[in-house]
Amino acid sequence: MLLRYRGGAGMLAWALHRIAGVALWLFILLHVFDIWLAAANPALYDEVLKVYASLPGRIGEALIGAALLYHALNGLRIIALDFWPRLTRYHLQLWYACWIVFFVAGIPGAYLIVAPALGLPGLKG
Amino acid sequence: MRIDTDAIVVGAGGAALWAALELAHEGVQTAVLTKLYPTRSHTGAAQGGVCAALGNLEEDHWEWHMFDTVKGGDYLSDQDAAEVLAREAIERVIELEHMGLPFNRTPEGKIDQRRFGGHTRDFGEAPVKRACYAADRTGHMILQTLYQQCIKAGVRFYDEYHVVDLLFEGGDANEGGRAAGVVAYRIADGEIHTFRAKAVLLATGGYGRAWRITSNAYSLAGDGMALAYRRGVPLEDMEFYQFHPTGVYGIGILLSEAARGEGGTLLNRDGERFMARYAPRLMELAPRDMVSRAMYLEIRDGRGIDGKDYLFLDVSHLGRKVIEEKLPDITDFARIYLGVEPLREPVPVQPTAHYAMGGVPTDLSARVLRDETGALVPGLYAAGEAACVSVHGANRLGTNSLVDLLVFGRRAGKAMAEDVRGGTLPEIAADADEPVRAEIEALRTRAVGERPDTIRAEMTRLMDEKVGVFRDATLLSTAVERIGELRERYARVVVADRGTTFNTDLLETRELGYLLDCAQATAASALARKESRGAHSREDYPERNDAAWLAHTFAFRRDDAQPDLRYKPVSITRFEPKPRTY
Amino acid sequence: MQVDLRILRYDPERDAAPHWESYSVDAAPRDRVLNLLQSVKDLQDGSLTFRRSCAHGICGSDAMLINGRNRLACRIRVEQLGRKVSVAPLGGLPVVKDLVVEMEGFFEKYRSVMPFFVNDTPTPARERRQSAKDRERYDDTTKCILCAACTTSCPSFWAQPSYVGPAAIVQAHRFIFDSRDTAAEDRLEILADDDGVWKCRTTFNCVTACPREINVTGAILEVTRAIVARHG
Amino acid sequence: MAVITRAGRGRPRSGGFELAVWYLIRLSGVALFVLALSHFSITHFVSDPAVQTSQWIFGERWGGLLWRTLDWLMLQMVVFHAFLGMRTVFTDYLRGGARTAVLMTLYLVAFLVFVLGTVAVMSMPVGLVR
Ligand SMILES: Cc1cc2nc3c(=O)[nH]c(=O)nc-3n(C[C@H](O)[C@H](O)[C@H](O)COP(=O)(O)OP(=O)(O)OC[C@H]3O[C@@H](n4cnc5c(N)ncnc54)[C@H](O)[C@@H]3O)c2cc1C
Ligand code: HEM
Ligand code: SF4
Ligand code: F3S
Ligand code: FES
Repeated sequence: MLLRYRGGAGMLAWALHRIAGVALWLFILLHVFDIWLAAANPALYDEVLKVYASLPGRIGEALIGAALLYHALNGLRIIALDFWPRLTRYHLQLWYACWIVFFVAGIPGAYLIVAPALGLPGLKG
Repeated sequence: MRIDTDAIVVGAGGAALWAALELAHEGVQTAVLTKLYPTRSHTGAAQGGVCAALGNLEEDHWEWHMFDTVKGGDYLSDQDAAEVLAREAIERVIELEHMGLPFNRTPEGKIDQRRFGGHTRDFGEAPVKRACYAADRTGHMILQTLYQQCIKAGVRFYDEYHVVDLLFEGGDANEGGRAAGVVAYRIADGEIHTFRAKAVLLATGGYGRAWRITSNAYSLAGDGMALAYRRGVPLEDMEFYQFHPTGVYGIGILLSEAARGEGGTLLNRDGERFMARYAPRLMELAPRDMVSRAMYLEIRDGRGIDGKDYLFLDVSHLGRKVIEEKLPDITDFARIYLGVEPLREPVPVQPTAHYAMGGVPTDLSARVLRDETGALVPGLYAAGEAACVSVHGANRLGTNSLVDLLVFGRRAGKAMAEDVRGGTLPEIAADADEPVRAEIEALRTRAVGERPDTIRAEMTRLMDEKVGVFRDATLLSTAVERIGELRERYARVVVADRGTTFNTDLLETRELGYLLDCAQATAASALARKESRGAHSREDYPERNDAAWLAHTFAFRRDDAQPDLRYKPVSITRFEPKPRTY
Repeated sequence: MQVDLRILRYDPERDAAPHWESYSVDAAPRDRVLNLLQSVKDLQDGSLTFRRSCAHGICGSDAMLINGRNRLACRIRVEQLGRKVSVAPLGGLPVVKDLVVEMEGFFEKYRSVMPFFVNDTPTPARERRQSAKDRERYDDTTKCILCAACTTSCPSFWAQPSYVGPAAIVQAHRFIFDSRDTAAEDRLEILADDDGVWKCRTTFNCVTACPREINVTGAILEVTRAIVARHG
Repeated sequence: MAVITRAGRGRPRSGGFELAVWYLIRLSGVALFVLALSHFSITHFVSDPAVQTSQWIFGERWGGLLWRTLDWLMLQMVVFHAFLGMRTVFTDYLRGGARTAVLMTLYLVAFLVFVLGTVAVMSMPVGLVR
């Protein structure tokens, strides 16, 4: 159905929100487990950490960050619409605003996350 | 399947719904049958307003409204009916407001009113604000409000049941029979149902689809009129068919008179407000027949835009606020269907087939008349555009159709409720549905023949050209003859869809049959009437002739011949016929 | 110009499943999709089935999925779509035949929200007064023609057919915010149901689909807010 | 017996549960906006994953009660928010028995995550050193 229907930006916003939400949920399952591991089996945890710190791991984290950022911004947009229905007239503008913030904050953020694995200068050198 | 009930309402437009509501309030078990979902009925297309002498903005009296109706109808209106209409309009509009209808409001919070063609103060002195309205969606609001109230009252609806025959006890209507029920074809699966009842109301709307350029919905095929006509009920005043001045050029979609009511003007190729030459006092707000004729003459004299067959409706000077607040839908039509921006440019318009003044003859309680003497068909009722009371006479005023639905729809419901009390259900044979079943089967299974579309195309072109705004003996006799031929060809028509599931091909072909019946009655009645009155303008008889023709036409169907025409005197109570000037 | 028209056809008496058929139709740029369908029906295949009545966007009969969006066939011009036009029945409702879908479920939901005016106080002799401002409050939602374009464009409805859907909420909105009506509480309670407003995910497909340009999502959220406010 | 409304149908079943869910998702969403984004920023921009050994976590990150409390709060919010969110997603796409089964599992997992996370936050003494 989703493929047959040419929804507008609103539908895309929702679909991405949902995909990001599910991705975040999966990540959180993982994340809670690994933190528990840190306490239960610190040695094993430190092994796992190497995966996180590797290049693919960092790219994955950047993606999770992107999902979180998009979901959080769009989530605020939805909440704003919920409490001020008049804003529905400007829902597209609000969505574009989300993207502006997303890229302004996201691009440097992604760089900072990935940089260390490529030996590029980052926050911690 | 066979269903017994007390009352049947055929149709679910404004007239039908008000009747159904009245019946529900009276506790009468009622079945409402409609071939469309109720909210799809064409009442929803009415834009401009519904007139009632509320006097919310300026002095007004029902007598003035009555006078305008009679004069607008070129003195063919039955004046007792016009009086009922004008008096009860006030109560009905207030009642609609009590049902929640969202009328536009005056600054004091009263129902707002505006001007409309032919509605005047002091018996014709100057335009008066009488049309109550809800933006330009008045019909939509009326239809929705009545349907909503029917849901509230628990009315039984049979949606998408196409009524294909009327049943009588003791012979057809002309043989003195009593209405006994209807046969309906369930569109979803082609099943035939027989409904039996003590009273049957026909409120199936008009037959504007007999013309090519028309404001009417595809579904307006004169079903009720034709079905009654086939069962021996006469059709009254069919020659009086209204052409609305402002149809969207080339398509016929209506641009409401409200546009002119708010101050819109009509212009010819020279940019001249030509109505000044035809109706100096009311100008664009003269009754529709006069405006349509004026437009036709302008076009014929080569003053159409670019010499073509259309003129301009200009609202651009009214300003964005008026246009967007009071005329939103019609502006939208101009944009969508013509790509014209009415805020800046004039809109191309041409007269469009619009409204049947004639129809199934009834008395003031919506009871159907058997003939010109006033004898009744027991148990049969008609209301709305399908009926002819006759309030509109030779030409209906704008907004008066909606008033007609409200006033006479309610009266029909009241009278039916009275009628069914105590009475017994009529007897109908177990195979009463056989004739129409056979007709439908024959149509469904016929192997070779002509497709309906060519016949439909020829009929609509014929009606446009020969039974239009101006008529004469040559045009009309050709029309009568050609319609006869088309009817013969129709007897051999084939459909492409032979299934039972949602077979629109079959039903639309049946509708073509109804249209041909109505078209024939129209052309034959028009050919016989040798005068010009209201919407019926004969170039060979340009004058109104009260001495010979102040009478209603009754057309009786005959199987393979032209209808039999008889005449009934007009009821005149208050206003003696006078020349009609505006 | 020649238009390449694809129609998703289905006749339960003949076909096992819906399938696309192509037609080449001669059209003028200002023709509407309804004209294309009518032309196929008249000249190519009389069995093509679709609902239509008014032909100018006020009866709500001919909402369908046109080039991937719900629209009224009588309101969308060929020139707005280009030479390739595809037409399918509304999504999320059972298909009866070709472009005709079963509407009963849709109307049942409509009826479930008390879509009628209620005021049992004694009626005055004249009209009840209402200020122009109060009248304006619910103007937008009085325009609805029950075409179902919104409900059948809603991903939430596709996923959960029990969702009462935008059209029904629009109809409830029309009364909830009418200053003359007295049954707003009942409607809010109905719409606070599991299948009520909560299922709206603000996807705005309903707004883009609505041929009457009603701010459907706005109306839904106004109702939601009223429900939330009602519970303190 | 269901009370029939004037619409001719039973009064709605909902005991305000969906309303509560609606509210919780939004409130926890706002809370998460602050908590989750700051959490993410700290782990990636103030610090770096490469140095976040278990040592570091229990020594520095959770060295003080404040951070433990905040992260535990976030855990609660996430449990509410993400699991209610996933409940919506699953109810959208699953029917009948499968839906019930998956939802039950979901709630169970939510509980486990809560316990696991809480254990992790609580059980390690401040400044644990091996
Ligand atoms: C574009 C337009 C604008 C108008 N504007 C105005 C205006 O501003 N003011 C005014 O007063 N008038 C106006 N009119 C005229 C007025 O709207 C109509 O005359 C009036 O609405 C007719 O109502 P009705 O109840 O008779 O029938 P309709 O509303 O036409 O309803 C007919 C009903 O009959 C049913 N039906 C038909 N055949 C069958 C069958 N065989 N079996 C079962 N059911 C059947 C249909 O399903 C439908 O429910 C306008 C008309 C048009 C076309
Ligand atoms: C940190 C991790 C987060 C996770 C795992 C998460 C997960 C989810 C999930 C699975 C959904 C359901 C999606 C759907 O119904 O389609 C959801 C919905 C939602 N989320 Fe989040 N979310 C997180 C953070 C946030 C944040 C920071 C905000 C806002 C500021 C937010 C706001 C929302 C809102 C408003 C909804 C409801 C959407 C709707 O009903 O249409 N979420 N979330
Ligand atoms: S809200 Fe709009 S799209 Fe939905 S049914 Fe009403 S008119 Fe159609
Ligand atoms: S498309 Fe559906 S999700 Fe809400 S905004 Fe419209 S009802
Ligand atoms: S045919 Fe009436 S809305 Fe399109």
